[in-house]
Amino acid sequence: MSDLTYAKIDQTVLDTLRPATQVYWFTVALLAVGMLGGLACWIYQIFIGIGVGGQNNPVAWGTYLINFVFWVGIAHSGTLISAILHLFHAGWRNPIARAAETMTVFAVCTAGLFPFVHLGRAWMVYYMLPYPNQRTLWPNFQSPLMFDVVAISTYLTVSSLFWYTGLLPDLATVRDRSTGLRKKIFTILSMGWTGKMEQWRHYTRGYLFFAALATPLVISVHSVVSWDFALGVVPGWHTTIFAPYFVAGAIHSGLAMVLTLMIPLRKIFSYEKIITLEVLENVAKTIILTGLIVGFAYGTEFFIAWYSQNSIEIAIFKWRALGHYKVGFWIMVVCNTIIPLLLFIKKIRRSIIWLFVISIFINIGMWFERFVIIITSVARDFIPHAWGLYWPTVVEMGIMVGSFSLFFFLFVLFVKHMPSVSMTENKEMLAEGESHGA
Amino acid sequence: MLSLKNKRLVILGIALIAIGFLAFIIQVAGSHPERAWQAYLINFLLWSAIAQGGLLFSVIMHLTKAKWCGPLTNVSEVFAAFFPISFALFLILFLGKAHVFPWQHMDLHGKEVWLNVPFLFFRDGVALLILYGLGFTYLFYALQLKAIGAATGGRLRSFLDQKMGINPDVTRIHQRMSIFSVLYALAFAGVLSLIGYDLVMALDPHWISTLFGAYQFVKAFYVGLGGMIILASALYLTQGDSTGLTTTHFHNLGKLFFAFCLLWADFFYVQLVVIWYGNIPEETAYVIERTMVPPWNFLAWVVFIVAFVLPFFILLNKNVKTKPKFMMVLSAVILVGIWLEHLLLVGPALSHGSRSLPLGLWDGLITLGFLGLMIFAVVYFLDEFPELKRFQPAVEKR
Amino acid sequence: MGPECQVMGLFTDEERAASAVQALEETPWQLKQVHSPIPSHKLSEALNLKKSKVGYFTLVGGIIGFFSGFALAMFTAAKWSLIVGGKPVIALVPFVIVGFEFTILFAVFGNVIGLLIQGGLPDFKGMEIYDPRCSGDHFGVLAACPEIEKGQLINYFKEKGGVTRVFES
Amino acid sequence: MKRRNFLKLASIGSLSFAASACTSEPDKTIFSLVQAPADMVTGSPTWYASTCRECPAGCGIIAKNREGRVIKVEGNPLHPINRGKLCIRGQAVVQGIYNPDRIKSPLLKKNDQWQPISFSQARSLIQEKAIQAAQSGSDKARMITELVGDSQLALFIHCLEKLNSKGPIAFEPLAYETLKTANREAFGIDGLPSYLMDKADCLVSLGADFLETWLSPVEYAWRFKAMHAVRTEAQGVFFHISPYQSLTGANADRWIACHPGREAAIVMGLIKATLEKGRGIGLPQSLIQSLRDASERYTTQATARMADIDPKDFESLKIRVLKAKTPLILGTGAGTASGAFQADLAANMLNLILDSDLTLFDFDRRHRVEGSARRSEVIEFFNSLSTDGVRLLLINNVNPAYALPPGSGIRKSLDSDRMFVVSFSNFMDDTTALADLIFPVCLPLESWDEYSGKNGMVSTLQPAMGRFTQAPHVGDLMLDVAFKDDRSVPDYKTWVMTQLHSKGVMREKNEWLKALQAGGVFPDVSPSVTRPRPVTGATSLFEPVDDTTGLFEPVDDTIERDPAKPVFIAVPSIRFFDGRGANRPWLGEIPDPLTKVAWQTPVLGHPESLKAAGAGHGEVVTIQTQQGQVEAIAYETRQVKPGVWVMGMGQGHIHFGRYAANVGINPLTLLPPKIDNMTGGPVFSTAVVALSATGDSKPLAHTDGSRIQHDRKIALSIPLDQMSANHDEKSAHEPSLTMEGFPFTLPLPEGYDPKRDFYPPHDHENYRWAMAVDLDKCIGCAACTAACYAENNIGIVEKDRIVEGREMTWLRVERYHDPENPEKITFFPMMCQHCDNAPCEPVCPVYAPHHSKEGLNNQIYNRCIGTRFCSQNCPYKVRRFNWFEWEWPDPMNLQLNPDVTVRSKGVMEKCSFCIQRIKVAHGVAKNEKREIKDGEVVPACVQTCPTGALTFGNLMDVNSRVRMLTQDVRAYQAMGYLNTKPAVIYLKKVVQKT
Repeated sequence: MSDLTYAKIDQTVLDTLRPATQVYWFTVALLAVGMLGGLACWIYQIFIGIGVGGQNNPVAWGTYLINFVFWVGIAHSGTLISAILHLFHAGWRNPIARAAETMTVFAVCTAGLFPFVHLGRAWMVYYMLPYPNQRTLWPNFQSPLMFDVVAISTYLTVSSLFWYTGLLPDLATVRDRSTGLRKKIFTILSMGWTGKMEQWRHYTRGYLFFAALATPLVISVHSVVSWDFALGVVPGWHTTIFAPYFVAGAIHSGLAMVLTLMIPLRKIFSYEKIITLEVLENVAKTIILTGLIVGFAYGTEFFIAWYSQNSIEIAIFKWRALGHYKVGFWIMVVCNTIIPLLLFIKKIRRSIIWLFVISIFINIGMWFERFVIIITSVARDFIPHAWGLYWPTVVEMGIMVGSFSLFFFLFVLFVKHMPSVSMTENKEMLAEGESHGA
Repeated sequence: MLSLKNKRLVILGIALIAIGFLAFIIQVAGSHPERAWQAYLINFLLWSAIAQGGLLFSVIMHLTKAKWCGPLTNVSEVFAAFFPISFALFLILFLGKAHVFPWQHMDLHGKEVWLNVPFLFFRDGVALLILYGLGFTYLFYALQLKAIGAATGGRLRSFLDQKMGINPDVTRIHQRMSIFSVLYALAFAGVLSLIGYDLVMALDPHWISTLFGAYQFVKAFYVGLGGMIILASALYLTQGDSTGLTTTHFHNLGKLFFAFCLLWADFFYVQLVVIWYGNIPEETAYVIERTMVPPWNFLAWVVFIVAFVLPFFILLNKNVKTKPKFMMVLSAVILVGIWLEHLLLVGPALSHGSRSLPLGLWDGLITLGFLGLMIFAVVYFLDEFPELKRFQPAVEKR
Repeated sequence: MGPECQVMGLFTDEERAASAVQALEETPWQLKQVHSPIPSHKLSEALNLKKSKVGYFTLVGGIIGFFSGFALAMFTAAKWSLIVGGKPVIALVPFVIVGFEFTILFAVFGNVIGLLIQGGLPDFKGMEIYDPRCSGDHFGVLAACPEIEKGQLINYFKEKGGVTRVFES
Repeated sequence: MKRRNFLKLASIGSLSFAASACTSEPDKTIFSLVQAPADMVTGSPTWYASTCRECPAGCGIIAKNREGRVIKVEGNPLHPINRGKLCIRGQAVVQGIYNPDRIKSPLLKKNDQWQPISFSQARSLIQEKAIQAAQSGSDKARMITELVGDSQLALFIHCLEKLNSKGPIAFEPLAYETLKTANREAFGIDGLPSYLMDKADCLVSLGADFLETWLSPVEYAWRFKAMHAVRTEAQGVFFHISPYQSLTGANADRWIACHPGREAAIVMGLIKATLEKGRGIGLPQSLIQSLRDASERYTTQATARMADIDPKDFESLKIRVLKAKTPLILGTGAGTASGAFQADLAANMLNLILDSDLTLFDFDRRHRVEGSARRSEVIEFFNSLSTDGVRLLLINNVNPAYALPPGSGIRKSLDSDRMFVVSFSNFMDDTTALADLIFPVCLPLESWDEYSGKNGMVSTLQPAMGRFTQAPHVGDLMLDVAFKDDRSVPDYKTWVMTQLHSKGVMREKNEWLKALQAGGVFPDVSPSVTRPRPVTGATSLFEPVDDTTGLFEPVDDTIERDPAKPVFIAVPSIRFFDGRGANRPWLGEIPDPLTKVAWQTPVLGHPESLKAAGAGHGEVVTIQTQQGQVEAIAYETRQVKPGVWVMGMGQGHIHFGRYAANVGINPLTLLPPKIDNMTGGPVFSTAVVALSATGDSKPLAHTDGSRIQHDRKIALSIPLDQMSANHDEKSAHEPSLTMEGFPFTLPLPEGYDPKRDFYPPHDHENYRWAMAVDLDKCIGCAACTAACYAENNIGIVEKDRIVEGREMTWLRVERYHDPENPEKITFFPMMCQHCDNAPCEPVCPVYAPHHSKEGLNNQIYNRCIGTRFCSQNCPYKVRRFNWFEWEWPDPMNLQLNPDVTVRSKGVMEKCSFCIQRIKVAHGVAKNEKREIKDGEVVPACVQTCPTGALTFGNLMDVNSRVRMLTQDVRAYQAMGYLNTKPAVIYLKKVVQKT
């Protein structure tokens, strides 16, 4: 980023906020339709009964939980990039941190919907809130689902605050470069930020603590999600490795999604100068790492299942790999652990197309990982007489499409109306770059 | 002055080794050989972990192209000196197989395929060889870079000089380093998991925990960092700025140490909560024996406090991280804590149904022996590669 | 002394701004404010700013969170005291999770509150004497001087290599 | 039981309420009466003793009346036939009353349109037709009726006489002609004795499915287990010989799969063997001799060849029969090929040889079903309709158009304009659809009547509720039809009483009341005095057939086993009997005990047969016989002999309401109208002309995920020889924490071991409810499941939902085959285990499931938000989720148990150990200021189990029977190693080598 200047950075970013084209609005409309479609499916489900989905006995959890875990996973890399890498002073995070955080916030919102969609009596969901009440009916804080409630809501709150805090200086920048209504809005949003050194003094410190707190949080959140399964006794669920394994998996999928989002964004908004190839390459490298961890986890599960000589454990893992859902299993293995290995090759790592394609594969693979874990385990647990199979229905698919539409809808709206790349942090990096002379 | 020329140091080292060796011999010959082998196993695991984890630091720094570490990589690389000793110690463990593998006379319900002494020693031996081999290869290239234009050292060093010729191709060396750092990191995860399963988890053959392997290598890096802090402080306190170490380095190292303290605790809790909640006796019995039934429950609390609570609250504070003396002591305490943690894991399996803690003076003495070995290895290596004591910015790629 | 007037020197270069700030020490004029588009280390060194106190808010928040998390879980459990899965009614092992999440949540609240209070946000007043360029690529050094010395101050900034803007009071 | 009996009797048969019934005026409404009868206390049930009429067996029932409507029936504990137990069909009686398709008023057919008309119109219409018929000559008014009690039969005869016609003909599709004939030929008694199975020590059945439909299934179920359940001394042994393994066969110690119709060969083989052993003392030499000659050729090898069985099977059978002190050979069941008569005849002889006094036969208490007409007479009857120019045909609650093979020409004979056909049916069944007038009459639970399943006793019926419709009792109707004012009795009730009076059964009124209270008059069971001897002609029975007197046709020596020419067999169904139960949704919903298929009628074939047909399991095959063809789903099983295809009777009605019409397949449509000349009975098997796979496959609505238990410790069995006290069964596995060796742990504080329990033990308040399930007694009949449906308002989901895996049953009887020899089957009732450490509880975010003070695993429906986590985490998968809002089409909702919540969509439910009954017991005990006694709380499933396999009680009472059973060497817990500490204790099934 040699020939970059503050002005250039500002320009590039502010250009993205110029009035949108018809293509853009068409896309937005399309996504809105998809969203409403999902909503319609949900309403239908509420009136007819959850049975319109494919869940049954024994597989009482279906795509709703799969998508929940999937979206929470997507959310994670955002925080990883903005928080953990911030602590490690990894400069390459700055160009993509904003978009990643945005992704996090919206992904958590999307994920947060699914537990409701999943409920048999969604209208009774407030039973899960610890609100004081006359008959002292309280939720059960021993339940993994309550951990979810606490963790996810915390995560949503924290990541949004973190995100907004990061936006603050940029909001001011936009404010100072706009007129009319937008100026008014951004004036309020930027809370009168004027970049006084006095403000910066606290800001930098606070931001650091944000990062320091978000890091353990992000780990805990997906651990908690994993415990929705691991705390049970179901073979294939009840295993100690789940927490770290899910965290790694979450970041794996999240990073893939970052690439999936960044590569078009970079192209459309011509961010090439800011989001350089090195940045993407670094993301790719991180993907290799997470991919290896996930692979390690797969391997460990099988090894221990065999080592334990517990017939039930062995049976379930055999069935995963060779049984009714074996296709899903092999999609998961290939997409999540084999394909990412391609990134060891520098050529591929530095080819936009390859990166994009691979990122798509990983997204698919991670969706199927959740499918395999959630479905196969309960489909054949302890009592053979009660075994059964599951396949999603149209309604479930509709809701799933709706969730994707919702996510992209929000994201598309954001990138066009807010600075999708952090100007401040990139300027900062520029400054440091000069001082360090590298 | 950390050097073999430092007589006092040498004498101390030899003395320690001698004490440890004697203590071990006496106890093996005595009425409770299993106690001696228990101490031996624990020390083997702990000190090897320090060495393996120590080198991992340098590897990771290389992989992440981190700048902040500076001369800390030197410190980390020194620990590779313990690898040969570690391997030798592993081979010696074979002599104690009667005492360290309680499952030999149990009904293993089909586990015999995996749990049998010859296969176990074979696979673990090979695994260690691979790990150490990769470690040394990485080191071989890393040292080449550092050695360029540095003062001469011992025999090993001159051998290295010949190997690399007049002016080595730095780019190539960098590539090799990258390759072997990846390989070492992978091997580290794999091999330490394997060792964890075979030499710790399997001692109680009916218990399983899928995370146990990962738990082992995270712990290894935790103690590795502890060892590094001690050595770095020692160097800093003896040689001062010539090492190129600054308080910033100690601060960053301290932060990393803190992070892995948390991660280790996390991995511990992650296993506990799953097992506690699942309440399946096959899993719980192991944990109950170690955390709820005397005498072990006491030890469990000690470990928890010494290895987590204490460092957590102390390391929250920024300034202490920058104080080598203090950090040296803290790290030492934590290493003791982890030593006890190993005892907690293997103890109940090895000395089954013991009323009181199988812990006493002898264990301490034997441990001292291992400390001696580590000191000896480290000092020898520093003599061989004096540049590791002195800091000059590593040669960048051309 | 005549009426006050404030002059802002705007620098595109961080170094220059920093030196201007330092040199301002020797002058009779008092440094009012320094605006920067980035958290500039050089400037903060020049101003030798102290470490922020935000951390204490965060810490307090965290401590409150930790206890309230456990308290909530225990209180609700005790209120019903129903046995589930044979587990003890007050089960600390799982409650750790609740405690932890609350710790983080409240710590962040503390952090935000700290930020707002300490950083004096929102602060729409501050925008009256402020130059939009400061959110772009200019470092603004605001100094105050008596009306009469206005010219000198402007020159001072000019020498330092910045453009100036005058805010009449 | 004793105490429970008393409780029952206290309320049985108080008449003030019932008196209001069966007057011509129906009650405006039969619930929430403003002026309730004295014995109707809101909120507490009243019990009325009556008799079950779902099949000819005639079990005693007591009907539970709540706020004026019957909500459940249970067995009458005082009744000698069923002793308080009831089968799956009996439990479903109430669904007849409340069937949404029940016909409320008479319907007249006008040019193929049904027009509702008033009862009086209909009555006068019949009267008019009757008078015409009576005037137009003799026997112009005929009647075909279901099997009815003596009184009713007498009334029919009395009335038809008035219409100068002969008496009615009683039609039962399953009339046991071969047995009757064999008895006639052998003993000169054309009847069906009852068998004292419980006294036998070796039982051989030639296909008699006495646990399902044969004669009197409930009675024979308990008698069978009385001889077969493990006792301290040796256990009785049971051989089942038939081409397919019925539920009865599944309960046999050995199932001998013989070629259809070749059972006789095996019996002859046994005769030869027994005679060689010099048995048959007390029999005339001549007979012995003739038998010896006749059985000469039936050597082990020959027998095996003829019957196409393994000689080893025959050998072990022979050994056991010879060894037995009191062996008993039962006859054939309905579902066998021609040759049944030979088998039954030979069986009689064998029984004579084994015990010339036939002490295990009771000819004094013969089964009433013997009174039903032979099939030949039925066919004859229908043919005569046109020839005799019958003008009026009265059909009383029978369905020949469905139950007789199409070839019999019933439809044609009913469809004549000269004859006016009246059907006294409450449902539009296939026969009723052909009638000219449908005249609904009282159902048994609405009637005064008397029906005795056996002679030598009287079993009464009384209205257990007010009536739905103005429908009169058929008896009253007949009186109205036949008589004007010249009637001898005012109404049918009086007729019944006078009948009983004239029989000298009861003299004055209070005896009648006592009888009603007890459900009948049951003289003490005295040993049978009738000791039949072989008829004098018996000697010649076994002469060669060409000889005029000889009846026994020697079994062909050759046997052609051409897989291309398979045999098709239609077998009676434990769920639908002959088809009359098909419109009770519970019976359709509860899967068949063996196939675990609900709502559908698959055709069962051996893997080899399927291979030959080129069809796979679940694929559709076309079966063609001389009579016609059907398409059915092929079900692969080793429980039928290769080359034999088996299909259950009872489904595939054209009409019969929403639950039966066009559901499943009617196998009878494949059968020829053939009648066995000798016995006049039908043949329920026929040769298959062509059988081929259509290529497409339909989803089977089955409820079993796997047929075997994959070496998991779920349904366990123990060899008999390990039962001896000294043999320490536990030694097989030293106690460990694994699935194999996990020790038995009571769900009580003493069940906690600090070495393996993380959690502290918790106490219970006086009671810790638990259930013991004796797998050795369980015959898999699913009566418990039906009782559970009735008691707990469990939703009916129907076929498609079951295919999706959404059946709602709280109590399923799991069926596990032994992977090595699949004909070895263990039935395993699985309901909520009410664990002490229930994995389902902690995962619920809102405490909907939690552990009660009395150890129950409570499910709070209105707190449940439907996360379904509990179900996911339940190792036993016994929780059921309400995927939709289930429907009880009016008036089915009147059957709902007011003590049990009806669950809405989106909530989880499961077995509650019938907590509502526990609450009642608590109330009673509290009023009487005492603790609940052992056996006072009886969940619905426990109450009805015909073999008493289930025991419920309080574990904290060390003297309770359930606590005692935990001491049994066979006691274990399913998946105990998960440390769930289940409160359902299973007792291993005992298997003996044969």
